[in-house]
Amino acid sequence: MSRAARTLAVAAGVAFGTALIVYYIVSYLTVAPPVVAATGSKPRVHLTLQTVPSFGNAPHPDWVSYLAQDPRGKWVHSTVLRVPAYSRVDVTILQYDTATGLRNPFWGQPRGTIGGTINVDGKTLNVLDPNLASHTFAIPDLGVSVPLKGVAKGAKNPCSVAPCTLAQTHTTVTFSFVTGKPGKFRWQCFVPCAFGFPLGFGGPMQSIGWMDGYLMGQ
Amino acid sequence: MSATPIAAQPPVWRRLIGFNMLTGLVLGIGGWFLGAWIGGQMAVGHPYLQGTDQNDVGIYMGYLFGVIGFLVGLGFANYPIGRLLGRPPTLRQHETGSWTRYFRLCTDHKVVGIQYLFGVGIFFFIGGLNAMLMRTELLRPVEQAWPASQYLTLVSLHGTMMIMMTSAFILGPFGNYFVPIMIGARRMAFPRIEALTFWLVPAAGLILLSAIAFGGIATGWTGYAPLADEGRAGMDAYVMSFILIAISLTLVGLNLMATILTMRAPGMSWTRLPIFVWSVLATSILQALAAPVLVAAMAMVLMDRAANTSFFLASAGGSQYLYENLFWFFGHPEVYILALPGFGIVLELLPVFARKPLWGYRLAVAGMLGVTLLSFMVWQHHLFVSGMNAGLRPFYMLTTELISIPTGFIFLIAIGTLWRARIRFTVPMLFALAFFFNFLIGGLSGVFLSDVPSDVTTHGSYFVMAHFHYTIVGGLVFAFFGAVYYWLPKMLGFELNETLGKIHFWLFFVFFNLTFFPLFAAGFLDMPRRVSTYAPSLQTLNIFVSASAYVIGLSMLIFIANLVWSLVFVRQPAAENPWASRGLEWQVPTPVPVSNFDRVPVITSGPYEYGVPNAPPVADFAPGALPAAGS
Amino acid sequence: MTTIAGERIPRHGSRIIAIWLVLTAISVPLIVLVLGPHLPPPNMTVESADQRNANIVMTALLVPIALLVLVYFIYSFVFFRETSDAIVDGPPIKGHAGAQLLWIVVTSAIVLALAVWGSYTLIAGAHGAGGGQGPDPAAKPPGYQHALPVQVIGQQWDWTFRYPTYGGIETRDLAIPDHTLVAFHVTSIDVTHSFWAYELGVKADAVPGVDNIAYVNPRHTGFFQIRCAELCGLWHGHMAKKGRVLAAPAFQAWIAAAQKQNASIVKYLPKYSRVYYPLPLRRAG
Amino acid sequence: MDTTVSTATVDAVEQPDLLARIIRVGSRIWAASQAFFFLAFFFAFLYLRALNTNGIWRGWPHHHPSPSIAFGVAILICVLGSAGIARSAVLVAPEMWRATAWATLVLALAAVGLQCAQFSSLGFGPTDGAYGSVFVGWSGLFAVFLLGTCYWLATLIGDVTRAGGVPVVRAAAVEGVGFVLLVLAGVEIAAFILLYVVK
Repeated sequence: MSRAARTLAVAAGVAFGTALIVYYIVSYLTVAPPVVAATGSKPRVHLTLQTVPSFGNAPHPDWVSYLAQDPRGKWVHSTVLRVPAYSRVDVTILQYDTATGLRNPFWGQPRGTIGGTINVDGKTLNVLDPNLASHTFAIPDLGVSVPLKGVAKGAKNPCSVAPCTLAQTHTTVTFSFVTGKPGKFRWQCFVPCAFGFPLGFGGPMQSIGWMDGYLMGQ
Repeated sequence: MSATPIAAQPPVWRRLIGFNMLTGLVLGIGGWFLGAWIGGQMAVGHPYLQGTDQNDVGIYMGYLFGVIGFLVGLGFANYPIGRLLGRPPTLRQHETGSWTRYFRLCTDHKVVGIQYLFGVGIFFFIGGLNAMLMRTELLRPVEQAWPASQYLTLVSLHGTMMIMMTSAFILGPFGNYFVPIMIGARRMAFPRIEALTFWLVPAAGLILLSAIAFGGIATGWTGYAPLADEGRAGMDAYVMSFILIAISLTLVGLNLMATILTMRAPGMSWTRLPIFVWSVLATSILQALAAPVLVAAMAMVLMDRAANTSFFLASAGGSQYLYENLFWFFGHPEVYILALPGFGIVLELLPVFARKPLWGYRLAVAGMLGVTLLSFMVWQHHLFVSGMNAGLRPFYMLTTELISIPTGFIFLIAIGTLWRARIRFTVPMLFALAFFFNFLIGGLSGVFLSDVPSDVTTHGSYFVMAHFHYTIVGGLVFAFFGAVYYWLPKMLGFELNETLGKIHFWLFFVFFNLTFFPLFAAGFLDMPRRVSTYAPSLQTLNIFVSASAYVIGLSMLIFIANLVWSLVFVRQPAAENPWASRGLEWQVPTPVPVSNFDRVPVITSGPYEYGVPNAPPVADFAPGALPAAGS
Repeated sequence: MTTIAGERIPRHGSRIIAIWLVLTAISVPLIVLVLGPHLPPPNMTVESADQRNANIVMTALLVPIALLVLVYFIYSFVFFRETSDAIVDGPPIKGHAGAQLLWIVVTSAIVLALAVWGSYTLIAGAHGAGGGQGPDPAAKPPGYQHALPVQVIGQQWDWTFRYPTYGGIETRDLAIPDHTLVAFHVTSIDVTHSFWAYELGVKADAVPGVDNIAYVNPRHTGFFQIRCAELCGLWHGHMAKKGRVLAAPAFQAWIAAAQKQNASIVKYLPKYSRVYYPLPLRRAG
Repeated sequence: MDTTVSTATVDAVEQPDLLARIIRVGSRIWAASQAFFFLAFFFAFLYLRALNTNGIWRGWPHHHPSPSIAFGVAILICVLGSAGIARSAVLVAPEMWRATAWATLVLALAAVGLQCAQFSSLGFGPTDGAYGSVFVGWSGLFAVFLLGTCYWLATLIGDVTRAGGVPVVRAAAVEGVGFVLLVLAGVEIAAFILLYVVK
């Protein structure tokens, strides 16, 4: 092999290795949970979500997570939600986790919902004891913040593998809010519910598809 | 060097077996699994670790064993074990032989220099690509291309990788390659440590890249602590790779400092030392003293994450300020670890292409040493609005502004050297001159940041980001390319295409300024750093910046094309001294012999005596007779 | 070519100085009069006006320095370039003690003046200039004892605000009264954030376990932009909202509405404190 | 595998003085780097103690971690003894180097062993406030550095036993390792005062 050919071979090897790394980075970047559309159509749609204490499946079986129900009734592991703009969104959240308590009790007050209230297992509330909160559903840019009541500790038939069924112990939280102009809004949970992370706020709490997501108003 | 005739070549697959990079990678991966398993056993009984996919102990053990495996596979264990078994000390290993020495432990400082050149070059390329991907996201004011978490990982990877790689950017390739030749030494003081410093860099780079597989890094390159504590397992990769890089930096400093202090050839007095060597010496001091503090800071993060300590968790008795102090106690000298070699390079190039002696040599040295000293006293200017020691802010304002005095010397030296010079605008000279333009803007924008009332607005904004890109990219990276075009003919033995070089320069220079100057405005107009969403009114500006950034990327591709074209296809052998430089490194043959000089030369004259009547040659290469008069 | 500075050599120095003087004479008034009013931050408060003044002064000072260097470099590129292909050495000038001394004296004077002026404006002139000064501010504006305290709580990922003098109510929105000295007590309950109110000229890191105080004196009503200036995790870029400076009566009305809104939650809020350490203190689990 | 080039030994033999100087200078720089490393822990101790965030510098209420001072004194004595012997080796005849090196190594290893023993019966852990964190971090990493120096000592023992290499170089190594251990002993004194006495 001549020196030039050898240099070329090494250069090609380097290029191949670099291309592999580039592919590795780009393939990581483009991973995003699927978009789940709300049921119904403008001006009034319905979203159904559930929170599970532990996902139970790969890749993170012990992570807490949100799931969304697509219009065909199938539970999807996603937090990217699509709703129409300038519409009323009725949300039902099936909450399977036990109470962790809020870091900032302020979020115990529902805000940004129609009437400023939420309905927990049939009861209308305008505040939830922060210590009973298990998660929150908050879209700060729309002013929406809703605490989700946790199930009692030691309840029978707890859920540990997503998706959870209606037969398992849960609380049902319903509320409505109004979307404004089109846009991509983040939403998140304010409860430090990530097990094993300092301050309870790592891992699932900082991962889109788990306890954070986008609400796409279109 | 060795005249041993090579026996019949064994088949290729047999030649792959042995202590080389391939073995290192295999043992490294094996070590990873072994360490992760051991870590899994260690986590038993700790519910927050055991059985979770976030067993930090396992990950750290995996990295530790992986690195050990990698180094053992490269052959770094042979010598220490041999020493324990009583083998005599040797200084050199694998210095001859085929091109495969570039892929194994080699104690020849010239091989290490070239390893560094291509090693950091690859990571520079990846880091730059991350920047392109970031700019793609910033085309829109809300997350569009990549989700926020991936964008943050991108930011952190770009920042961390660039800081790590640029720390080794000049001392690695050019410091290792040229410092011994420039001071008339036949080798480095610690050749095996030198090889180690290089091989830690790819290990650190690969570990850093593995962060992606563990959920990414969400902290940026500074890794501020409570956030680093709660980060996903990708943070472990950040911590581990920074520890390795900091160890590498410390050892580079140790090695180069010892070399310069002890191995100067006879006659190489302190006033004849090339200015680049002075800058390397100053940088080595910073590296040997500042980088250990980073190791300590990272060790604390490591313990916070794996051993559940609370160095940085305020609620458990620690303080986030501790991290900021330790990090910036390293971090600000680090800024000058990046800047000083750049000063050295441009001041080394100016006399050659201005054909004049370096004007005010002693002032240049004083400037570099002044920067070295002051850089340990300014770190809290990164923390002007942190609420820490607010009463000390005038002091740090003063020291920060004082540092512009020695930095200003560098400009004065350039002004003096260019005075009535005979400037030749070769490609290296263009890069060196562009350095001054960029560093001028970078330095003056730093004055805004040093003034507290002004810093309140600009702190943490794109203004800061533009400022340090002007100093690091505009300064260091331009100096790096100047050095590449200047020294590559000596290092690789081939000429680079000048036309492509000029195209590379002009595209890079123009679009570098078009990219980063508008970002000062973005910072002034309230755009914080590290955001994937910004005010819609700034979209036009950001699109413009992104478009310019892509052209910078293109200019880098032109450089790579130039490299491949010149090295593979044209292969025009370079002259031994194409720039007619008086530098000692240009007086040795190309390719440089393994031992650089047949005998240690006797230095008879300074390296910048251009135009000096009857200036003696720079060195006597066959000493035996007495050195020439006037030494 | 070994000549000492000959007589036939043009007076480069005078030419460079002349060009520089002309450019400076043009640029400095332009900076002060034309660019200056557009330099950030918008002067909604006394502090942000101080910052803008600092920016104007520094720009007007630094641009001439930049011009001097640039004029010299461009001049040298034109007049000191080698036109032939031959490599010819220039005059072997190795230094000039007077020029070096002059440079050192001038740069030191500029730098020291800047530092003194900066310290003066920071401490005495601008009273901290809107920056976070920690729990025990070194530079207090007159009448700081009567400043309206507003606590800013950074959390992942939103800002909330508490008004201890109004029953410790907590709000998502920030409003402050006009022409009143306001003391922002910035703190965090998880990781480090940085409270940046752009038009107010306020920036103070929100550090867990630290009460970081920044004073501000609003001069006219309007909206201001709040952002987070320290990377704090996933939604760092989304910690942005609008705040308002209200006239005193409007502010009282706003507070009353906020108190009403807070009625149901206020009993659950922790007692107002300079810092908070909510659970979990370390790892959750 | 080991294709050592003949010029290497030529360098070592031709320039033993140079080699000795390199070792001497290198040991100084390495000692300085180590000192700066532990400076971070020194600073962390004083800083966190002064801040006393959330009032739990000394651990959680009703549980004040208190390391066994007997272990502390024993470790201190071992480190000081090993540094003292290593340093005084330059004063004794080269024939004694083997004994001094062995004594140094044994004492240094004893210090590491005592540190491990202390960790296994500490009574508190890294989770006990900032003091617990600093204690575990500082003592643990000190043991790691000490262990690293032990490797150098072991090679030195090999050299002096076999009388390999060049005498000047060996003398420089004896001197250099003594200096490094002396700096580590300084660190240990600071650690003892802060971690055991001041707390």
